[in-house]
Amino acid sequence: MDNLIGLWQDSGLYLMAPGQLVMIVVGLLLLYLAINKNFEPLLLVPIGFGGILANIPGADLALSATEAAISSANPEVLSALAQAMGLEVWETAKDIKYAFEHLNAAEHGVIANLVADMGFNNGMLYNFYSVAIASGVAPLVIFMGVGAMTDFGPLLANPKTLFLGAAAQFGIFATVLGAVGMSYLGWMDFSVADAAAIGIIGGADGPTAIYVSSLLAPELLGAIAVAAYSYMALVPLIQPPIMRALTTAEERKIVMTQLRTVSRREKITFPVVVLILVALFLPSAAPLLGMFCFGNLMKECGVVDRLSDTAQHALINITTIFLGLSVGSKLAADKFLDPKTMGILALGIVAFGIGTAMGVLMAKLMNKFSKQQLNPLIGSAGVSAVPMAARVSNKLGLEANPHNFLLMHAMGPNVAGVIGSAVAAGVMISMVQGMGG
Amino acid sequence: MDNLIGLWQDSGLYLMAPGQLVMIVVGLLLLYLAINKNFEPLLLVPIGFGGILANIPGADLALSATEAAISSANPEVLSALAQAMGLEVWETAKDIKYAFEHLNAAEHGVIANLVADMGFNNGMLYNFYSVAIASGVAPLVIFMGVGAMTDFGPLLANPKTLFLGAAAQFGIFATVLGAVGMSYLGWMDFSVADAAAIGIIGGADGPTAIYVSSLLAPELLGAIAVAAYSYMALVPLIQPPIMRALTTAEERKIVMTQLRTVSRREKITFPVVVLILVALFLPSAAPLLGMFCFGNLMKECGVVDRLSDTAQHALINITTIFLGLSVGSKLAADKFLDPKTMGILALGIVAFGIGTAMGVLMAKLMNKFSKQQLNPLIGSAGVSAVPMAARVSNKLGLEANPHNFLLMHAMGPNVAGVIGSAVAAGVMISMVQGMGG
Amino acid sequence: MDNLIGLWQDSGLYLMAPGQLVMIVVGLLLLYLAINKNFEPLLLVPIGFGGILANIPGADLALSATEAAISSANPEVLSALAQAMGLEVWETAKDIKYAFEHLNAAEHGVIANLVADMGFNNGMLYNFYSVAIASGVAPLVIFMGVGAMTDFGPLLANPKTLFLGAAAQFGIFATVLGAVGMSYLGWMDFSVADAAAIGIIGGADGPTAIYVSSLLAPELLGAIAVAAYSYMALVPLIQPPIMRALTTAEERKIVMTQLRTVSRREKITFPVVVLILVALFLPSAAPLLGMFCFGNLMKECGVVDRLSDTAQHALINITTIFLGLSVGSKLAADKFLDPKTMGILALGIVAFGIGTAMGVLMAKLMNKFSKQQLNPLIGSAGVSAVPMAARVSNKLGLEANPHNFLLMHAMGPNVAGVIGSAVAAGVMISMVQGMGG
Amino acid sequence: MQEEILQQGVDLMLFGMGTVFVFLTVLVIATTIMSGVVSRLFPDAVKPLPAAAAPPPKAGVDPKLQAIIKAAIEKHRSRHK
Amino acid sequence: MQEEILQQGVDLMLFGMGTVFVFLTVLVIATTIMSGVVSRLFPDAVKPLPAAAAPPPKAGVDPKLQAIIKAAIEKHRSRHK
Amino acid sequence: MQEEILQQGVDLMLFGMGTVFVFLTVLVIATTIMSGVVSRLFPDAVKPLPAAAAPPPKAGVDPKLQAIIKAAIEKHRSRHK
Ligand code: NA
Ligand code: NA
Ligand code: NA
Repeated sequence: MDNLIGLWQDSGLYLMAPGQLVMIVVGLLLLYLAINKNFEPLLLVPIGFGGILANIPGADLALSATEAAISSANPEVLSALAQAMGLEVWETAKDIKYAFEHLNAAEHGVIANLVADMGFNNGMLYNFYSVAIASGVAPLVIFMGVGAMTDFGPLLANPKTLFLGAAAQFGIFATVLGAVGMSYLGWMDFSVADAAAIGIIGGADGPTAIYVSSLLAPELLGAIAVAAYSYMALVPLIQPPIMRALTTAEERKIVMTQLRTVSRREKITFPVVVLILVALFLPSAAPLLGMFCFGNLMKECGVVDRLSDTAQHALINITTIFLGLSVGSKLAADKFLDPKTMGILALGIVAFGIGTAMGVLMAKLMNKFSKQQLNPLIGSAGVSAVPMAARVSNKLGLEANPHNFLLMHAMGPNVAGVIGSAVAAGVMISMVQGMGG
Repeated sequence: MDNLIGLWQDSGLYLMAPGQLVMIVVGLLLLYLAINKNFEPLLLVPIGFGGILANIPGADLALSATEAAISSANPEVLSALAQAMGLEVWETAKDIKYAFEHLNAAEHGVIANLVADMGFNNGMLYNFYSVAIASGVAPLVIFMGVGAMTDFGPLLANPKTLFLGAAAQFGIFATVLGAVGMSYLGWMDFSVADAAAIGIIGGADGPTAIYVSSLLAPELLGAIAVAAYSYMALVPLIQPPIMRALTTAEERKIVMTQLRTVSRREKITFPVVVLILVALFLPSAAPLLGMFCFGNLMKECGVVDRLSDTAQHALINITTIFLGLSVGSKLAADKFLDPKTMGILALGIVAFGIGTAMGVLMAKLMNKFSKQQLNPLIGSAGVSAVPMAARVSNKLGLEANPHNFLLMHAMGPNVAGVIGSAVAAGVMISMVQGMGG
Repeated sequence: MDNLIGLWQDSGLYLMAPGQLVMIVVGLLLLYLAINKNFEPLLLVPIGFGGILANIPGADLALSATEAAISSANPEVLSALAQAMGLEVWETAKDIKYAFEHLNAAEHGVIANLVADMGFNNGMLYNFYSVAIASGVAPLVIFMGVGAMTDFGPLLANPKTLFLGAAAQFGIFATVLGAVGMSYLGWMDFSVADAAAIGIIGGADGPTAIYVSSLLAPELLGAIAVAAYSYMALVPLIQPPIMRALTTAEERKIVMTQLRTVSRREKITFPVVVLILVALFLPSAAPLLGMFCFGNLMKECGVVDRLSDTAQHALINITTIFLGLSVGSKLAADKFLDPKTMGILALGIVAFGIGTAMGVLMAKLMNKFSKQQLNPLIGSAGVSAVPMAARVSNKLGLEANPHNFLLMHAMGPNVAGVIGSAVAAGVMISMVQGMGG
Repeated sequence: MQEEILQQGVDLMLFGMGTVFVFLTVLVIATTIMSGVVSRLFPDAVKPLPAAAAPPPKAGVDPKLQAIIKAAIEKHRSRHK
Repeated sequence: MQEEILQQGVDLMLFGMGTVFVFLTVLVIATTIMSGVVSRLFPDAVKPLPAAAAPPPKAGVDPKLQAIIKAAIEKHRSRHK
Repeated sequence: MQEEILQQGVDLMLFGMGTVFVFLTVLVIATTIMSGVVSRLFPDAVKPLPAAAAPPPKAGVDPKLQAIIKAAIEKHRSRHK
């Protein structure tokens, strides 16, 4: 009988907190959007599934051994922990958790040994997160794979489109300002590190967003990643109205001259040039842009095709699976069901909007100073969201003029946006760490 | 001259213990069975090879740095260890090993630092085991890949066959009882955790068995894995006599109605349904069934084919290589050459037999209550051993009636058996850990 | 304004040390040689790129958290470190670095906790190096893959060619003697461990060289790996003059009898035989030869093709990417720009030359004692450098006699050289560790 | 002690086997409901997977040609995967 | 504190956006120079990548045959990658 | 010290080179015995690997067709591996 009661008290139905139920529904919603609406399924299927797993009550898959010990709410375990921390007065498990989070690294080690002796283990998703994201490796490896899949030909044929990619990054920084503004007004409690991590959503680049969040605001990572990938999937809905509002029908009809052929040598040299400039001017962007350029060099140099192929297939796929599940581990109810998440979702869409607008406006500005006219519709592709944003430019171009194929022209600012976001990420990480944030 | 003596004293021939020689022969036997008799070669080739490597005298490939320090039998090293452990009286390296195993995690850390300073390193296979199995990741990743290779269509067409998969799990629990019975009678010295880990052999599912053993009885893992895979390979010999004994010729001739077509939407929904039920009722099975359902969802949803493909090929293959070598590291002579191994081998085959019998009997029982008749030969497929057991059902069906194709019908209970074993594994892990085992 | 100054002081141009600039140029040179001259591109592209990344000033990608803290040159950080080490008198960061390197493992742990609390992280390449090379796993996995790509058929058809592979290893040991000689004469400051690691360049086998260096002389690893791969690429230039000088035109014209067909069973049995001999006579070579034979057995046994395929493609490619970047991390200026590197480069080419010569001479010697004549040109293939050296033998053979195809004959000593180097590596690791080196 | 382990074994068996049966029974019910709901609410909304319904080779194609292509791909597959 | 965070946000924006523009401007210049140097010094030294310049199928090949091969490979690819 | 390192180097060379020769000599003997045993006890018991003995393309197949298929697969292979 005791055993039956034990089984019931171990069951999910008995243990389920309302927040966990909500998060399981959120996970199912993400799966629905990914599978039925084709919302960035490569990431949102693992993220959604991982989010459900992270919220299975009693399974503690997303918790470290210490967190599992604290959440066990076993009075003996709690007193042992409190004693080891030198905590004389405490009431609930929450007090102990709070105290634990303020220990230094050496003390964390002591507690980790203690809970290991008591038989607690890290949860599966916690381990995935530690190895894949906390170490920084998974976003970097994905960025390498993206580099190996990127063709810089259109950008090299028309390097000026880099300015469009630069302008669109204003979405990032405007959002940073929005987030600190919310804190200033007392609406939210974002630190400047949080604000920087939220801003990067506007980069429209998944691995960059995850990399920055993991360094500056790990507890917001789940919401930031979900926002970034969801809005990327929504680019075909978010961008067109803004693009139409800021351009005249005449502008949308501008036909661009065909791109010149780019030689293989130029393509090989480009990632090396970027790398050297990073080394000279922007060391803080070295991990992201370094791996990106490495992937691209492997692709273009033509002598390591087997490595390039693996970077584009087996390696990026394996990493994506674990990255997605790991992000899902940050969808635990206590972290995601927070007013901050609403703030992040609101700021994220504003970031996309501003980035889109600035890209279009920059194209119009450049037309004032140059004879070679740009169709301003390609400016919106500067936000990245490769290749979705370029496709949106192409679609609107065809609507305005059925013979106007903008796809290749828009690929230039599109990949420029990837570089731009990585630069922005490097600057922000460096500055925020300098601010003691 | 000293050098020559040193080389001779370092050589395998000088250092070889009889147990190691026996285990090398066991490893060669496993390779022979795998290569010439096609006994589950994907696992038994790496396991057999790893077993040989683990028993190379003086190479210490399966030992941790501390175990290597102890087995070096260097008096200075041993005294330093004894002193660090506060051991005042000791005679042999064995005493020190015994004392070491009873230290807590913090003390283990101290000793690890000490032996690192003395220049000892973890052996290659020990590292593989730590990363692949002790962390739990390898069996789970393989289970994900198996999920991505499983077609639940036949099960969905005839969900009642889940009962056959349930019944066959009785093999697991009867074996648990057998193992504790052996302890009760004083024949063996199995703890209840050992008994649970041994029972899972009856699940006829490799990664599940390895996962459970790694948690409940790591020192028995080698014997349990070898038993599980060997008996799976022997299914075509073990099952037919039992199946024939428990069925009449008439029963074996029963022709089953053709399975209905299952829609894609049903196949997509099924893993999500299983996941939700796990979340509600059986959190302890969440790691195994979660990863299994995740793999299956990736396969069926149709929008992440590149991830599903990697899960079925590169990722599962890489994991299998390291899992196999890691299991081999547990074939060290001092762990495998133990009366317990004989007990495990004996109990394992009983487990397979009982599981087979219960599956068949359950099918006969269900026929008593239902108009839609089942051919009892498909009951034996409930033990899992996918797809071998289903093929055995098909073969015996054809013997009885040359027009009776049972293969697809048997795939239902076959995959049901996988779910059933994972459920059993979850329950046992949860209960045994609750018993303080 | 402060911010602008801060950005400038953070930029690469401001921080760049002359040594870093030189190393970036060296990295670019390696990329040039790899891409334009086809110098072992699979390794030298990642190594060259990693070398550039490692020398980006201020990015600290190749430094551990502690090294990053020390190189930050922040006075507060330095005093905290000095205090934690109990260092009462110190002047520069260099003193602290020196003191740190002489701490024991437990003290390293204390310092690691301290710098973690101060917010320092390990660099990306440092992490890659720790996981891939310091653990030993990457060279071993590559060796497994090489095993899975090796055909021992030609060797089995003519086992005597193993002697050629043995003789060519004299290049290794002559170089060891050269290196200790340099130390004896006071030209260089190589320890005996350094000498052994340098000698292994003469093995002409990349993963073996990296494996030995990582164990015996990690700080020389960068130079040793670069020398090994560069000279392997230069085999078509280094070997022919030596081969011509040591052979007469008549000898070069010797036509060898066609190789017999080797049965599948022999090919399956061979790696097992090697494994058993290693177990009996040479445990110290067990990791390298064990993994090599495991790869070869997977290839030949025919029942685990999916594992063999993964070992030859996805797994070896993934490992190569990280191995290359990790080796690059050892091209940091302070380690590479050292007179020792010149010594290593000089000794390395001597090693190749002596190995080549000894292989050729051994073939001539064997011809004196045997009726079955060997073309001495195949002796040079004994240095390994698979399959380049065998192709060189073939080319010179065709020059001497247009109907003399030596390629398959030279593959025997070529793969024998791989085994020979692995044996030499095992002996040296074991002996040097015994010397307390 | 000896008695206890026996008791624990019996407990494991009873509760373990019970859980397996209860869970799989619930799964039978849930699956049946799910299949009913799906086939009523979304009948043929989604076509079967392309892979599952690969179109049969067009009639009229030279069978020898087909055999060659198949063999070539088989060979390719056996080498590359 | 409240003021400080606002100030920090403004700083981030100004220096961040500035760095992005400066860096990408430098990149435009460097790329333009690089393209000029490469096309002047090494004109067509290296042929375009084989993959990029896959020879068009020889004329005269039966189009039906081509279609079949393409379909076979498509199918193969969809299964194996 | 200086003397010692020279001595150690000589030791490494002598014992190292010796071990390499002894081990490879043992391997020559063992391999020869193994080949003898295998070819006497199990002559042709196992056929050569299918991959090694891939059947030559059937005679009578249009060579142009073969070339096309080969090219298609080459191209496929170069992209996918
Ligand atoms: Na972007
Ligand atoms: Na089962
Ligand atoms: Na060699």
